[in-house]
Amino acid sequence: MTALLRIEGLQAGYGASRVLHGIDLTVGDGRIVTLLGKNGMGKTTTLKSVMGLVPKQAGSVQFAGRDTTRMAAFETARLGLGWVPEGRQVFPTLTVQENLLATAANRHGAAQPFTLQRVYDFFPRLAERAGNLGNQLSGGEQQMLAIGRALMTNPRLLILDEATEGLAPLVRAEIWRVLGALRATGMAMLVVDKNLGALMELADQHVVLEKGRIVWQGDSAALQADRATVQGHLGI
Amino acid sequence: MFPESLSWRSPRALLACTIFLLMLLVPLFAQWAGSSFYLGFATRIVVFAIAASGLNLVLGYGGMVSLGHALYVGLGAYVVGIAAFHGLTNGWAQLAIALALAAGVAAVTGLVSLRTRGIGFIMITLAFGQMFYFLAVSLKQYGGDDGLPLDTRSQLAPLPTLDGKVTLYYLALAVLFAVMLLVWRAVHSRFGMVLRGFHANGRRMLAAGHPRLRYQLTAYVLSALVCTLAGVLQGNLTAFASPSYLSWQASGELILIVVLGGMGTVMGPLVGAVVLLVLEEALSGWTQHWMAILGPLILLVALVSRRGIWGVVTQWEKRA
Amino acid sequence: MSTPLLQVQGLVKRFGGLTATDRLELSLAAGETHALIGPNGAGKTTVMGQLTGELLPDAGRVLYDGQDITRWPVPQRALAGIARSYQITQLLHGFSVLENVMLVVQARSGHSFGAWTPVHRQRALTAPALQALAQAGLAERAHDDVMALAHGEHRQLELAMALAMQPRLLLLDEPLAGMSQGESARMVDLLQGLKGRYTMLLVEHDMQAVFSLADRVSVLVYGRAIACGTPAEVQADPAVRSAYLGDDHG
Amino acid sequence: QTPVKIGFMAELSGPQAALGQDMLDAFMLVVEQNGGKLGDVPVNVLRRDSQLKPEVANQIADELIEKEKVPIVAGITFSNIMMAVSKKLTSAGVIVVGGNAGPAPLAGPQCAANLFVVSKQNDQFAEAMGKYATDKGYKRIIAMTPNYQAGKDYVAGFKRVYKTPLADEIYTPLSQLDFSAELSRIAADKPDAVYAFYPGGLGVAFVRAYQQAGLTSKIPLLTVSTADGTTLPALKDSALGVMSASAWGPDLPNPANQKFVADFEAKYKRTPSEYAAQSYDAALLIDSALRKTRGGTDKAVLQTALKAADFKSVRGNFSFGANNFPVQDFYVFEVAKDAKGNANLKTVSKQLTAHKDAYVGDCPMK
Amino acid sequence: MIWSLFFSQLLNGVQLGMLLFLLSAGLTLVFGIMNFINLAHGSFYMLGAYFAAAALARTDSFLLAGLAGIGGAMLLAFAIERLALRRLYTRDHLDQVLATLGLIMFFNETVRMVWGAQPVFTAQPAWLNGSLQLGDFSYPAYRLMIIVAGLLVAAGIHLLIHRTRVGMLVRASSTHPDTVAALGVNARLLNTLLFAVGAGLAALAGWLVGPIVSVQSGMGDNVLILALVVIVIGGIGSIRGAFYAALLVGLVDTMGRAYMPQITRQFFERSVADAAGPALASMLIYLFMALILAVKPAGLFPVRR
Ligand SMILES: Nc1ncnc2c1ncn2[C@@H]1O[C@H](COP(=O)(O)OP(=O)(O)OP(=O)(O)O)[C@@H](O)[C@H]1O
Ligand SMILES: Nc1ncnc2c1ncn2[C@@H]1O[C@H](COP(=O)(O)OP(=O)(O)OP(=O)(O)O)[C@@H](O)[C@H]1O
Ligand SMILES: [Mg+2]
Ligand SMILES: [Mg+2]
Repeated sequence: MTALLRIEGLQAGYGASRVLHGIDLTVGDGRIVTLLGKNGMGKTTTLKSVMGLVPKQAGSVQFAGRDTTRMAAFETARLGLGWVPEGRQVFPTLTVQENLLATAANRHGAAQPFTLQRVYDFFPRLAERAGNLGNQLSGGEQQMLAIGRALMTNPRLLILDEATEGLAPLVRAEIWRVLGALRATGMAMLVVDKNLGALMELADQHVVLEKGRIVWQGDSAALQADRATVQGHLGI
Repeated sequence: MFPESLSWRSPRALLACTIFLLMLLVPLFAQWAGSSFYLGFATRIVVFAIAASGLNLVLGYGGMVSLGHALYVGLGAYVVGIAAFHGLTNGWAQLAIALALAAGVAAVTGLVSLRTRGIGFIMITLAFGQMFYFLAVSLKQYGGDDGLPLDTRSQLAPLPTLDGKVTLYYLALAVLFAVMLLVWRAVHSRFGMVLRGFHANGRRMLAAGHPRLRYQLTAYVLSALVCTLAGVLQGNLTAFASPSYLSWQASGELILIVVLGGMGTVMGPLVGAVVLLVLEEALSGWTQHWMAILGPLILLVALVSRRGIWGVVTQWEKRA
Repeated sequence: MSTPLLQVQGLVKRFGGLTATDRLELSLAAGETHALIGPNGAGKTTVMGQLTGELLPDAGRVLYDGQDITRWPVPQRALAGIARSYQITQLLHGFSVLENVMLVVQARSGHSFGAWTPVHRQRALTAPALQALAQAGLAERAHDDVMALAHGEHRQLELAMALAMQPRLLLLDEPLAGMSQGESARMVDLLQGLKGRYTMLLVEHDMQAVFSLADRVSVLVYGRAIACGTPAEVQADPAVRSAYLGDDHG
Repeated sequence: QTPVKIGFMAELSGPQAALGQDMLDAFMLVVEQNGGKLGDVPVNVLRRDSQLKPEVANQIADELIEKEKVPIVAGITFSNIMMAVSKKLTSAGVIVVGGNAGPAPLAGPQCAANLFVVSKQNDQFAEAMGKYATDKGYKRIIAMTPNYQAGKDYVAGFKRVYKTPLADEIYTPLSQLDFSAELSRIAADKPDAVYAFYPGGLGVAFVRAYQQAGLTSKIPLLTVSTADGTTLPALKDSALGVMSASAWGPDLPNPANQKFVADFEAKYKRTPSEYAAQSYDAALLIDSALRKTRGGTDKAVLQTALKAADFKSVRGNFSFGANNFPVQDFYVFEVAKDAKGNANLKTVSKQLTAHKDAYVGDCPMK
Repeated sequence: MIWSLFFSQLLNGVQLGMLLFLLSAGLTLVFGIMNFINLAHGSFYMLGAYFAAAALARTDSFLLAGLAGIGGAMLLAFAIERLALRRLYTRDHLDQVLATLGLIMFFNETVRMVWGAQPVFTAQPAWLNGSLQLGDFSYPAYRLMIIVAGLLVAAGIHLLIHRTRVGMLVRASSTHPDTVAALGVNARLLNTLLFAVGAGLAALAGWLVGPIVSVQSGMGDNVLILALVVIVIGGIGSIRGAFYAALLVGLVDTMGRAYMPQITRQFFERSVADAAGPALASMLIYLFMALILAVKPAGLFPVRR
């Protein structure tokens, strides 16, 4: 199994304040890794600096064998990272359909690429709302749209930051079902979420952050066994 | 937006004092150079510095970018001109009329303008400025586009006549120092703190229970009055009142001076006025195409420094 | 029991498509500590906004101390004793920690256009400000610039500024968000100390803190209160477990 | 011998630059032909651009008076600039030799012994055109000028001679370069003729708009200082048929003029304008005076020397009235193809002879 | 008769409106999407006019002149954005104002150095000389062409913004630039291109007015203010807003100049009216803007954020 994404000694932060103090982690091809931790521990910052949205102060990031440490966000993304940002960030002044089409691409000649139709099959609700503006959607629909938008770039690694935050249980279940289906297609994922239960079913590997450092990692079995400590870290 | 610290021994304070001293000595220099032209020029700088200090109050500290403040400069000049035209040459009376008028105009226009924020505010202040510009143009009996020559300068008994260039200069300088002192004290006072607070984070200030309009309007009127003072001096300096004093370019020049010198600093407007006008004079004396040099210089300042020239001094001092 | 200090009746707030607050009913007795929990985007902050007046509701009423304050402007409510700490910290950058608090004190001490005496020489402002800072455990940072503070300290300052208003109703929006365990532990103790002295509406994702601090808990989902009761009741409520706490929560 | 300093203030930038440039060029033509001398004394001409801004002009005046200490200031294209600086200069004892602007107040009550205007009093071209309009028997005339003092003077002057009340008076902002709205009004109004004054760049925009609106053929366009040497090169044939009143035209048959036009065209490769002619005369006047005083710049002496107006004007008969404004003849020209096939001014008729301005009476000097 | 006059005034207003739209479109795009106040926008208008004039003098081809004017301005804009201005996107608006004021000075003076102080004149193409007979009044063909051009550009921009990928991205990055980048789009390049296009539109306007007004240094300054008025009235960042606002301003200004004098004469005696009329006419659009901002501080078509 080759490493798709390799992060080594990553340090990053905002201006003077440093948030990440040396993160090492690897995502194998077709594997699913989770980032866990309380609010403000640096999960989003990790993802953002991988994307190149937050400047890296030290360390290196490789994706698909390419060194992306110094790359601009759009260059990194073009290598095949699919970005589902925290807080949805759908484009409010574009319709659902435009949201999906605006950044669509198939840069790596995926065998059966995601098309509007396929995304609508995954999220029938979006098909119904195709003509609505982004900011007219409910929170849940916005979240689906954000995922669909990322899929339309036909990524090799899907990055989901709090993809199920603030969603009604049913919608949440829907999303987990979709992610399961994607996994079956061999899509690799780096997932940030608070919903341990679902993550343990979905993911192969778990990483717990605290104040910008990795304080625990292991597979779902290990997590099951070591649950108490982890929950301590997560402040539950 | 940091106001200068109150410490006296800081390099900045010393630099400021040197500048003041030099300004006090200008008449001597003019004497020595044997040409009162430099005196008139220095007076012009001081007048601009006064107006800019007024603008700085709202722009630098209050964060309200007004592109219409030349209106008050022009208003001051025209009151002097028109009053003299009708034989009223008592400077104190002219001053009273000018300030009262300016206060009225500022109160009304401010009330409307402060409904908007950001670029909206810039443009609506511009709009009012332009309205008064065209008003001045249409004052046929007062010269219209040709402007209004002033044949007797304001008589500010017991002060000696303003026809004496030295008198006019020192009067302007006194006003400038007074204004700068006021600004310096004001920005550290309760009033100034609130004003700057709304600049920093209006949402928090409201949540803390500060009414926005009351303070911002007061600041706006205050700055208008300062600019009117400058206008009265301007009228006496050029012995002329012209619509072009109210043009938007004039307002733009004021902003240019403030930002160039360093907005939200007491010294900024003075430094800006000195640098800009001296550069203009020097370059234009050297080549007819001086603007082609001044322009890039200004662009450069904008690129390298965030707080204008005085800001650079501050940064440098912080590092030192 | 006396008339509640705060009453929210049929409050509705829409943003374009979505209903952020949906016919919300809420009531706080004087001295009560009431927690408002719910998934992100449930509308908690929006509720806060409508209580402070930063957002105007599309329908419904807000009663404070018996008066209908639904249409009051923000400053008026603040002066009436409604103080708020922000989820996304709202501090005055470019000012020192002390100045931040002093500006709050100043608002309370009546408007003044005093444009001459420097505020730093006015004990009427500095004394209460320092006191509030001490209360929030920031006394020693008083003269630093706010930018220099750590994230947790920002939150402490938020609280200090709220306290400096000497409010009757204290609205705390995720005071623990992004705090390390140590910091949040300290903050929890601090809030424990305030408990009873102020009427508090607490929004927080940290369940430990919520259940240890709150007298009563309301659960918000899609802007609607799906449950309200003692921590124990709410924790037991299956709807809440499925909607927010999650079934795996224990 | 130390050169005599002469301040030359003109509008050398912006829409009106053409006028100032012509004045400067013509003035320098004389100076250079005399090998950098006027009246056999070397002169140092300090050229200054007033940018058509009173306060800038004001500062230039200060500089010329106090820093350069010049005895003579020449040039000054526009009336509003003249009004802004004349008092300052004259009361400082500087002799002003105006090359174009001749506002009414300076011809009347505010006239000064050391203020000479070589060109004309603003109203006079207008009076000439008023006479022409009267002779033609036009009944309904619309006047149209920029909204500034000179514009108003030109209308006043026209009305002084043309007694029939004007059908309408249109004043446009000085900065306005698009006249569609006004011309539509005129097209709809269908007057017998339109009387207009739009100097320099404005003139080009105006005449061209007038022609584009298809009015030139329908409604005669009577102009002053609009279709002239500064604008015809740009207007070309679009100005054919436009009438223009002035004291000077390139085809005036006096030898001084023929030399002037030939030299000017030779040196600058363009036909001179009336501004050039007036400024050329100003230079000749100063030349004559300095020759009399042998380069002496004593105010009183120089004044009398200037007042004598002892030079061959390109405008033929020339003398100063009591108010130091010229007494001269005025003509009406039509824009027509000249020998070389270029659109140029062609004399139609002499309207006024040895004409004094209307304000000389109000001038205390006798 | 009254009506035909009114009608042609209407056309005049529309024509002025179209010019204003061409100018404001670029300004509002750059401002709304990159949050950048480009006071030098008026300079590109001026440069477009000058380049076109120069090209016309060489080639005698109106269209080639337009090509030169627009192309030249766009290239220049591209370079300047790359070299300097992009560094200012994240900065205080006043820094941007300062910088672009500097640019204005520079360009005004440079053209003065290159082409001289005298206005440069450009002729309109022969095939657009003369005027069309519309009912009982005639209207210059060239001005009709300007109106048509304006409408075409408006339609073009509308299609570009609302029908194409680029348009979607432009709108998207106006609210969420980071997200757009994180989805694999070079938002920076997008900005540079957008800036250049804005300049190109200004240059287009400059090329078209060349034959009507005289091309001269500083011709962009007053026009810039009008353009700012338009985008503020229309709602910053809204092309639609800019279009309607431009039409409104054009009509208000023209109608004011056309009828204000007569109107004032109804109320004042002739001499006063002749002074007040033109002044009021010039004041009108500013009154108009002040009114609109006082009622709708965000403009007529505020962009949803
Ligand atoms: N734009 C910013 N500027 C300064 N500090 C920031 C910024 N964004 C986040 N931080 C700080 O960086 C730290 C980590 O933030 P981050 O968003 O990575 O946390 P997180 O683990 O994603 O938390 P959450 O679960 O709430 O998303 C926090 O202390 C936060 O306050
Ligand atoms: N100004 C606004 N315009 C449009 N939608 C908004 C606005 N403010 C909030 N919303 C939406 O209203 C909903 C409620 O927002 P709110 O901030 O109250 O949620 P919350 O419960 O505070 O979430 P969190 O736990 O993350 O703080 C969210 O879906 C948010 O996107
Ligand atoms: Mg996060
Ligand atoms: Mg919230």
